[in-house]
Amino acid sequence: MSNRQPPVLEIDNLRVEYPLANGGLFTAVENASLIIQPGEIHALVGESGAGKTTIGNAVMGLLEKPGRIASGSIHIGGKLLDPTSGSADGVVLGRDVGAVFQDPMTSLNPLFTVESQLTETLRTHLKMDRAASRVRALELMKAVGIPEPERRLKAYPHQLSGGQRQRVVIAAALSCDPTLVVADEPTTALDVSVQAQILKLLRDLADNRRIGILLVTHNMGVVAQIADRVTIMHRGKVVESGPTAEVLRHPKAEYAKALIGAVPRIDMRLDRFPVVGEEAKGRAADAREAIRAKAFRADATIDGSEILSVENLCVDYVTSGLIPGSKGHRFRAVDNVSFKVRSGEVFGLVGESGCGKTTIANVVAGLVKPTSGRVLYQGKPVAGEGGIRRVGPLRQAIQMIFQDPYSSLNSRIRIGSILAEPILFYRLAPSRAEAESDVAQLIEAVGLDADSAGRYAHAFSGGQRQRLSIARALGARPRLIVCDEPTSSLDVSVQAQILNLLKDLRDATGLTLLLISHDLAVVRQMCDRIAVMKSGKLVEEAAAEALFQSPQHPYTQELLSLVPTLDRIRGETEVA
Amino acid sequence: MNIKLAVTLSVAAGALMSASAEAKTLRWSSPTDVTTLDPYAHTESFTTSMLHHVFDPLVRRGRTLELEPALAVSWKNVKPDTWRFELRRDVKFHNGNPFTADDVVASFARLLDPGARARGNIATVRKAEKVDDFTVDIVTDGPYPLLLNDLAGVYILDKEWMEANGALKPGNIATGVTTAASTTAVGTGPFKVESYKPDAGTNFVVNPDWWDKPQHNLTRIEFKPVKSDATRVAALLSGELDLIAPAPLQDLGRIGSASGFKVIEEPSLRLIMLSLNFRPELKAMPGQKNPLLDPKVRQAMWHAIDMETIKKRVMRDKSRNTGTLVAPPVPGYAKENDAILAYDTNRAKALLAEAGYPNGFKVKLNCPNDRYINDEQTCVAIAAMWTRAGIQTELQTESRATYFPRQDRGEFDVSMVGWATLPPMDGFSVLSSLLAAQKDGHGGSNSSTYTNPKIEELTRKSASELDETKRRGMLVEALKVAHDDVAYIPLHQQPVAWAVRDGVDVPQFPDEYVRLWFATIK
Amino acid sequence: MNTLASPNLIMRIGAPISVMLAALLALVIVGCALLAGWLAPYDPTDLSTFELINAEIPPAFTADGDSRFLLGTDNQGRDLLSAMMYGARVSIAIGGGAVLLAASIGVFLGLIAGYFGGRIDALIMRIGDVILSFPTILLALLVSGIARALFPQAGTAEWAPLILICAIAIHEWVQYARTVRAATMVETAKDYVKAVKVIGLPGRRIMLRHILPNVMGPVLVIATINLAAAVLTEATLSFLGVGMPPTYPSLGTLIRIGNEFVFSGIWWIALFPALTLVLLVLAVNVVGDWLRDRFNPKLRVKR
Amino acid sequence: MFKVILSRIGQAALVMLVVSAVSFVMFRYVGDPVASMSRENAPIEEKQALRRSLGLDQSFVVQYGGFLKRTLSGDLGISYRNQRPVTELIAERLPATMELVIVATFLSLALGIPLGVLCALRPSGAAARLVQAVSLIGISTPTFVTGIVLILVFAVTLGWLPSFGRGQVVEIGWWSTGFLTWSGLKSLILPGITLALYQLTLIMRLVRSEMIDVLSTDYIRFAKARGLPMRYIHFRLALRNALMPVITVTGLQIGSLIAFAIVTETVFQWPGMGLLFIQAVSFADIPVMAAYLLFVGLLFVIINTIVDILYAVVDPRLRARSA
Repeated sequence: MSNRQPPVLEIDNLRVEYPLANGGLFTAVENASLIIQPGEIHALVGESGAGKTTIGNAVMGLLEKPGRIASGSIHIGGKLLDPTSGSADGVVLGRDVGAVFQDPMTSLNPLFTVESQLTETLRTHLKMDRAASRVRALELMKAVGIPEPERRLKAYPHQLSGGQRQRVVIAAALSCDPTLVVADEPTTALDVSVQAQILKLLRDLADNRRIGILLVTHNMGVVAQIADRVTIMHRGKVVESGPTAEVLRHPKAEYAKALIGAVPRIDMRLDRFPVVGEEAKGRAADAREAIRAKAFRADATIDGSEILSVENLCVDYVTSGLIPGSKGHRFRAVDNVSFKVRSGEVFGLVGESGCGKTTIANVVAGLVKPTSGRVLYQGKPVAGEGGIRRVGPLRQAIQMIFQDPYSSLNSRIRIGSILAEPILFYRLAPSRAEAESDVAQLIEAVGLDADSAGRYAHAFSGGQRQRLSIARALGARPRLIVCDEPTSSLDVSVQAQILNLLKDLRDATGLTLLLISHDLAVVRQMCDRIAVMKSGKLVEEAAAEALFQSPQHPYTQELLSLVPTLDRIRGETEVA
Repeated sequence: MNIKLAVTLSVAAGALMSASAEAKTLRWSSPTDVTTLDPYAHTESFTTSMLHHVFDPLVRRGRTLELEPALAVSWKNVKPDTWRFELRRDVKFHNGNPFTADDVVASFARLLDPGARARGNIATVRKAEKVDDFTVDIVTDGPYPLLLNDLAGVYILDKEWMEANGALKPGNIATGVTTAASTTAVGTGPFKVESYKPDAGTNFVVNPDWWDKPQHNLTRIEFKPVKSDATRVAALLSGELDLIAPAPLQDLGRIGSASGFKVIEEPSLRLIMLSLNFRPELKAMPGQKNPLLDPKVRQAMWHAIDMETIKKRVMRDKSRNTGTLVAPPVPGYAKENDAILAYDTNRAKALLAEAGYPNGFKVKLNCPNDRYINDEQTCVAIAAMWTRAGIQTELQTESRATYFPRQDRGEFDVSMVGWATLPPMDGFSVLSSLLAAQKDGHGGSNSSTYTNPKIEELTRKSASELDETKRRGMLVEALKVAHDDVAYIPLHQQPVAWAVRDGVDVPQFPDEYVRLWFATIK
Repeated sequence: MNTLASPNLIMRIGAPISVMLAALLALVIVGCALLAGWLAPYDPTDLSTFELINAEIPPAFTADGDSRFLLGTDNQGRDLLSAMMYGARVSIAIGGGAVLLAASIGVFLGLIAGYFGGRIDALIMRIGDVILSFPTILLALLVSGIARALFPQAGTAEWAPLILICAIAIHEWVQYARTVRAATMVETAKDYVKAVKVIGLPGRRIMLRHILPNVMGPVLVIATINLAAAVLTEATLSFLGVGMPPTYPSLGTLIRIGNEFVFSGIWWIALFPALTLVLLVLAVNVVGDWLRDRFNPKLRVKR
Repeated sequence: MFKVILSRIGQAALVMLVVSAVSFVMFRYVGDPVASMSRENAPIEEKQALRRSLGLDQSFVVQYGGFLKRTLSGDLGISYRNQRPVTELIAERLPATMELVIVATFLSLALGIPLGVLCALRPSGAAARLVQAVSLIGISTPTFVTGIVLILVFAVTLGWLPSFGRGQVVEIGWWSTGFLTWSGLKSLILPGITLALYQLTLIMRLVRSEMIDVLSTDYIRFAKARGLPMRYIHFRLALRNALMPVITVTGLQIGSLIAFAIVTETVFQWPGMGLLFIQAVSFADIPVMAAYLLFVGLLFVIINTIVDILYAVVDPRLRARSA
């Protein structure tokens, strides 16, 4: 690091406020300070609402109205940012400061070619002519590693993959040789393998071009992999800041400790996640016991016998054309997949997006009809070609919880009614009053107060909603719950709580879980056996420990090697 | 009469001025348009009046609507059913062809073709025969007193032109034949058609070779139909038009008070009346005896209508209230028949009570809303008056397109009828179409099924009576029966109300024809 | 995830004063219309109550006015104020009826199309396309023309509003169906619907209990805007001669009649009803606009 | 692209079939031309003969069959009123209506888009609020009232513009245009504004809401983050995205304009198809009415097809799919 150069970014005691309609003030960021030197990647981490994105926006002068910088200062390359205009003298957004946003799918204008979106920046800031800017755009495309750059330049965003789009976004951010790049969750929307490539690209840019990068993220693994320094934020305040290895290995602040502790580990299996302020156990445990007593009938067994059998499952999707009348494309989402789930176990299904794992979950839950093959539950077919009607206990036995806690509860219906629905529908309670007491029990069993029944979904946080979603699934007294990415929309600390809850419930009631996830660490913490999927096919199936310790299939090996984890911290074990 | 004198004087003045050759263009507008240039392909009086500028008939109506020689110079009855016409010499069509007996024969042959829409206008004519180049015989089905009246509406076309353009036969919707005559008019009349664009305008230029001495000073006529009343008035007031005919009654005050414009008016031949249903039941009271069958009830309904107020408010004092079924200029009119049953609600109520309806009864009144002047307003007023007299009236108004077919089918209890006795302009048409029962070709518009043996007899006798005095006596007698029996309730004569800019002199006629060959402009 | 959501959402509570005023205005007009039977000084639909002799009296506040008739009389001697109150009632009933009918049909078909998809969806949407091939006014003209020819009573005071409602609704339902279909497809893909599907609830119950309440937002917004459009369509139909009978005038019929007097100095017959209509439509639109901006999820900051 | 057109033709056939059926129901019910076609004192026999000669006494099926057969062979019949081929009448009126609709569309786009952008960029500015309020008056006034008020002001009181008609037109082949003469252009102004007013408001409001949506997207934020000039972002980037739905709506609205032209043409005595239709209605001129409906249906289908193709041209995502 050169000492003659001023830091590319210096934030000092920044305070960002949002005036509210009721006359009050919302402080999004308080007393935040950080410094980024050239060639340094500085990670800003925290859970949602921590204020990390607000800092990023403040640096770029893109604070959403009516937010304002109330006090403190931002220096970019030594120049002071004017808090009212959001710009600094001699510092031009787009030329000196580049930006990379989270979702490459929406960051590029769908109506313009890649070339036009790259060259417009060059022509604006560097006053290049058409030919020169085209040459430069081509260089940039090569620099960010896009294959066939000439052809891709003429392409429209929709013709590129997600990773390629994010590379284009980065190319646009780099186009005028900025000294600072603000990257806001640049890999969150990407698959692990693409994420690894993008992270490597960012690291190279910092190392080779001496660009300072402000990396806003929630993913500790990403931080560990590429950041030089890290700042942890919580509710608008900086709780800890320092070199990455030091902060991650030896966090000092309570919150930092809890946050790092909650990150699921891929290197070893823990019994439970360490959680900040563990919930009161008494009532919940009682409720779970009561549920177990009701749910388990005489025929129920937890003997490790086969409960679910997926046989030669194939699912095709026909995408209909946007224009009425045009023929759509046929796409095989699940290709001849077979596996068995044993009673009482947690079976994990992992893979990258689009690998078909969610489709399988939907088939098992009865939401999607298979094209061929079948699914047996305790030897009885529950899904097959042409659709099989599930009746009574068969339908009741398999329930599902979903990824997005915000859409999985109907916002127009009271929680009590939502939870009572399966109970009343399956006639599990003789009277409405009884159903209500069952609902209260369910709510307590997932660790919430029984009076939640009278409220609507919007009164609850994401984690609480996911608990309610679990309670609804439990209400049907199922034997098998399909969990489709149950925690991927949640912050790590909440994720830890929910995963703990699922574990506890499983232990208490002997449920079987089919867990769908893209997160290998989560799967490792939760599952007894795991199947790995790629492009609709099942590539490997093994007991959890065996899979993680000695993966057999090259794809599994690759996946495991790419996951950014806390145990591989930059500077300690260099990832080439 | 004073108005007429003034008009005649100014016409004479205009004739003098027409010697000067400066361009005089009259721009005028009416809500209806010229539907076709083929005089045999329509039965509309407006189009007939427009085409009269281009074509001449054998016999035409003059300045006071008297029948006078046109393309025929004289005529006589050679037999009871045969009329001989001496034709005018040295007349030329617009294309330069001379006018001869061949043109007359070809024209009649064309009009007598079953496909000719206007064939009914000369329903009694059997054929036209050439005697020599300038003499033609017209043969009718038996003695027919109204032949000259009918001939006034038969325009003569050029045979050579028809042959050259394949228009010897008229267009026929049924067979899908159309002819060039629909869009081209070659006549002998005072004006030539310069351009014809339906809904946009029809332009005429003066025919310098007209056989008659022009009484107008126009060199050009631009006719632009404007359907919307308000727009038409606006166009006059903004100086885009010289004449609007008709002018909406409610705007006459405004136009009259605007400087540079004046309103001209005259009662029309068109007489508005109410047709009463004589069937056993009314639509409004199914299953009960039709109260309208009782003459006392019919009188009561007449007494209950305050025509004076309608005249004052709805017709802006421009109409003439009437007690008989024909207008004064029409043969068959008699002053003694023109007695209105005075507005008297008490008398009406008493008559209803006498007839056994002390609490009134229910009736449906149907009216068109786009056919007669302020038709809908008149009907709303009548409905309100009847309701106050105890006759609960349910009013329905609709467009002419659906109204008249329904009226023809006899679907109405009480409905509005307008009658102008055109084209023959004779009281016989009232007898034959409105009063006689529907048989032997009579009663064409008598859908109310009114019948009276005396009228049946008089209708048939007058149809072939060649003695004009006797014939008129019969018409008057029949109309008296109709009046006393209240066969219809006559309401008023519509006004012909036009508006012109100052300097435009246009004579008006009760048949509502616009005859611009009598017009002068400054 | 955007951390700015909460302050912005809080900002959006409460309606601006203009919207409040518009809502109040709409309420006053609708109130006067609904209570016309009690509020109006005369009953303009009772033929025995008005006399031609009173026709065209100017408003009471002008020099030639008559204190009996606050806003003057029309060309038949009807008290204009009363005629307007009753007319507004008819217009609102027709507009409201048309919106209600169109929304009911549209929501029903839209739910079915969006929930089931496939052939039934294609069928409903193609029918909608065909209907959209006819402009509103033309279709309404046809329907009322045909209805009048089929049922001679169609032009009467009892039947004309029903015919008009059908004539307007037959075109407008497509909009609702399209909106509801799109919203239903979005909702059907959401996890809460999947959750009840997993439970095994029948489709009818899922649609009515779970999806319907969640797609009603946009329907309400379209309805307010369409109410105004329907009132205008009725006025235009009246102008073209297939509106309400002259003995039971709507606001549109009054304007049409008054329109004939524009040049004659009898300005009040057209002006007051037109003003009422404009104010009503304006008020409803202002409220509708505000609702639309408020309920449009696109306009709200993402969660 | 070929597939799109093919499916469009299929859809068009369906639409036209429905339209023809509706048109035919009109044949039966909208009115009886015999009364309008007969002279005043025509006896019953004459009217019946006329009815027979028009085939109106035949059964529904026979009439519909004949109608379909004739229509399919391109023969739309002869106007009862004018006794001229209906195709000729429509062709004569088409230019007037199309020019009016073109002017109205042009006005509504030329004014609606900039005003919509203005309202979206400065939603709380005084100008935007004023435009919004005036626009609401625009959509809440019936067309016929607007028309007559404009005539009163600009033709009668000020005397600037003609109150009716097309003015001087120039014939180019079978097309007659008012664009080439001063009086023709002047005549287009008032009816054009009257017809455009509603659509102008609609487009303005649509552009506004689409623009607000687009301005909050990530790619616009990203464009801002690249430091592109605001003018460039608003007018080249965002506007293009915001105009996508405007294309559809404009297409649909052109159909409505043709329909609303009925009222405008009546008020301004504009010799177009709408006036022809209205007069046909009052005469019960069935062939003209039916042909008008078929024609409007056809026009609609053509416009929709053009819109689809245009969409594919403008939106690369669709282009890729249909290529």
